[in-house]
Amino acid sequence: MQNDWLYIGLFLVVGALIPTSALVASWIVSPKKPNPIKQSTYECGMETVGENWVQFKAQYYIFALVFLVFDVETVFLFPWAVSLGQLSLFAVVEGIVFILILIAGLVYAWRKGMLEWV
Amino acid sequence: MIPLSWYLILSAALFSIGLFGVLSRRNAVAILLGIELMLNAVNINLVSFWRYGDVSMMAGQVFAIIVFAVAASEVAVGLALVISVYRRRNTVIADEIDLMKW
Amino acid sequence: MNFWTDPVNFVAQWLLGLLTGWGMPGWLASLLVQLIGVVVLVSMMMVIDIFLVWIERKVVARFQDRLGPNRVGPFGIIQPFADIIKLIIKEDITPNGADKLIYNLAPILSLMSVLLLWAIVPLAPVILGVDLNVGALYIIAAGAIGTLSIIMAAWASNNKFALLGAFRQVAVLVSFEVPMLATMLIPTILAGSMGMNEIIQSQNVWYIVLAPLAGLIFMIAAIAELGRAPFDLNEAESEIVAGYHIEYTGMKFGLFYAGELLHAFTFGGFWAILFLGGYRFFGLENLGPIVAAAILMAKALFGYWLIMWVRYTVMRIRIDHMLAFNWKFLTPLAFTLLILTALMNALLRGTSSGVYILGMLLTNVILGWIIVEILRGFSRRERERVEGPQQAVAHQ
Amino acid sequence: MTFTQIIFLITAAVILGSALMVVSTRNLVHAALWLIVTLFGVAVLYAILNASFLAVVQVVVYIGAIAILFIFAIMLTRREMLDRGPQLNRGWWLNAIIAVLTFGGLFWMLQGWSGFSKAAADFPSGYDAVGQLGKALVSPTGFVLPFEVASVLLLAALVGAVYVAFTRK
Repeated sequence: MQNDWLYIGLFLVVGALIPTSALVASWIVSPKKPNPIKQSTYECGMETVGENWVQFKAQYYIFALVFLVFDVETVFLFPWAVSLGQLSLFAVVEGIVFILILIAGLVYAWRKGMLEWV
Repeated sequence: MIPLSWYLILSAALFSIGLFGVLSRRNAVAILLGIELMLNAVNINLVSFWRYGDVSMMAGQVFAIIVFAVAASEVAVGLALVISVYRRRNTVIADEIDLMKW
Repeated sequence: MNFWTDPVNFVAQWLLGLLTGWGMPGWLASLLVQLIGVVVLVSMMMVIDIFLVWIERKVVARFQDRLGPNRVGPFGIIQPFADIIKLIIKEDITPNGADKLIYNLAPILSLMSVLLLWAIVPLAPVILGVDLNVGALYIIAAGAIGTLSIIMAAWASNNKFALLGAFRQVAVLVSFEVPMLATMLIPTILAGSMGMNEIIQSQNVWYIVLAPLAGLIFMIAAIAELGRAPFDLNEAESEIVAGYHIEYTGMKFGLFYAGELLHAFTFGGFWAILFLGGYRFFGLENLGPIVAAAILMAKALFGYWLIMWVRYTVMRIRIDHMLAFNWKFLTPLAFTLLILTALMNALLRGTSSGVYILGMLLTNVILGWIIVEILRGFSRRERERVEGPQQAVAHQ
Repeated sequence: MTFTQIIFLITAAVILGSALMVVSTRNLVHAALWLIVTLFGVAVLYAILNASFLAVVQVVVYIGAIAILFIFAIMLTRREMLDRGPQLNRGWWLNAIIAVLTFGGLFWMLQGWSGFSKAAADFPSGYDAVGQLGKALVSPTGFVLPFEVASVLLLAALVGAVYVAFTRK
């Protein structure tokens, strides 16, 4: 089992090295003539006003929040799904209750109008 | 192979670093970052006890999973509180959020 | 063991013998052999990636009644190489105020997250890569690194539009991850394993027959995960210029682009593995591992072609519609399907395979029918709300 | 020193170094990114411990969801993030002493324990950790109650967080 992860570790290293080598090759070959206009922030030709900070909608955060809860709960279902074939009907129902509690959260969010993009 | 002590020392060190972060940072979000470190230290302990004990007892892994759930809930509620406070008081510095002191 | 039935092991054994013959310690030799295998696989993916550029441009052109690249080489097949040379020799601009390290790290992570997926792809019964027993979750884990690279790219390039694009894109990515996870659970339930190879091995009947709705939802979620049309909010040119990689030029942009193309192809491949039987094709895979790998690649190309078809046919959806579509339609549907599949699986466990298949298929068909009815009622109400009741009647 | 031990030591160094950066760096986005490095290191530890499922879940949940939520929250409260003023409390050196004492205390306590330098036993043949975990999670003699309670906890967290963060003005 450990060898599996060793292989993935090698994949990680090689997968990082190949894009890096492409960047390095490009860095060696490409011209470097910076000037202030070229390096300015791209905003469709307008002067950049202020810094990189805009007031974001909290809605993005809400969706990330709902996602976090769903992500964690769905991940927990994977071991249940793997051993489902050897489980009794009672255990299957346990898992379904788990999913129903999850859906209750979705219904709550829906009823509160959080899933609307205001 | 690796003795159990290595994992325990590592997790103790990680826990202490997280504790330092929780106690010293002024920004409320940074305090939550410190709490995440501490929870991870706990998880390392749980998983290594599972591995070094009887592997047919799944208690270690199950509790690590429960800790994941706790961490997720803690982050969800904690950050929601921080954002709510930020909207009302316009600050996330923990010292300045002192309405409850009196 | 000969070359034809098991080429990878054959070459690996030969190399291992050669290296240990030179007096190398065993563990180092096997590590080196594994490393060579990884390098070969990753380079192969990069070569395929290069040709994907050509395929994509050719196919788009055909969809839009054009010719596509046809000047450089026969059928323009050398075109992507010309593109790469152009990308490499272009000047690389780092904008003012960029966070240099993160700015450079983001495109690397973006491509790496896609390449990592190929570690668990079983190309043939004997060419497994690594048969991880948590394969399905591994796909999501690699995707998490991709999401991270988007945020890093946008934040580091110090641009308002990039940050806006990234926020939108990440909101979409994380939202559609939920139905994707839920539909990945269905092949897991049917196969009783998360390992990719076991999922393929247990598909005596393709899961697209047992769970057609799950296949459909997975495909939709995959298209959204890829950030392609109709879910291409990150590139909404008229609104936010080009999304999170607006400040990237030259090879760094090229890495994002290559990552996106390879990601589409890879998801075509995973769709084929989870629902179309992977390398299996009516016993043809037994001819040899090379044939099996070719079957998988052909199926992955088919999935990729479907993704392209949708991309160049359907127009972009507004972000509120998209998120509503996910949270109010796709996610409840996916979970309902999951509950029904788990129940049917438990109830039909002892029966013959014919009854099992029929039961699963019927469940899907009935659920699909109910969904279509609900949608029809919903759209009728919406139409009445917008146009008034009389016109709505006239429409029918 | 074996190969696994070298990997462990490198991982441990990365975890501790990045954890130090999390608690000390001024820029909060950088702190969150360092936290991701730490979390990834912990995932590698789980892989070394042969807990494949937890390693993957660590990446999916922590890096894919929790870290993203942190970065979103940091950007939402960003006006305070312009690194003005001290990032640490005035008495931070006292806290550092407390942290070091905690570590020392834990170390001293663990050292006296008999199982401290135990070695891991091999897995029994045909051992399937994920399947075992699934059975343990839903069997009535196992952990079915914590499993269901976890889902109720997450539901409560969702409701609470939504209620707190989502107030229409």
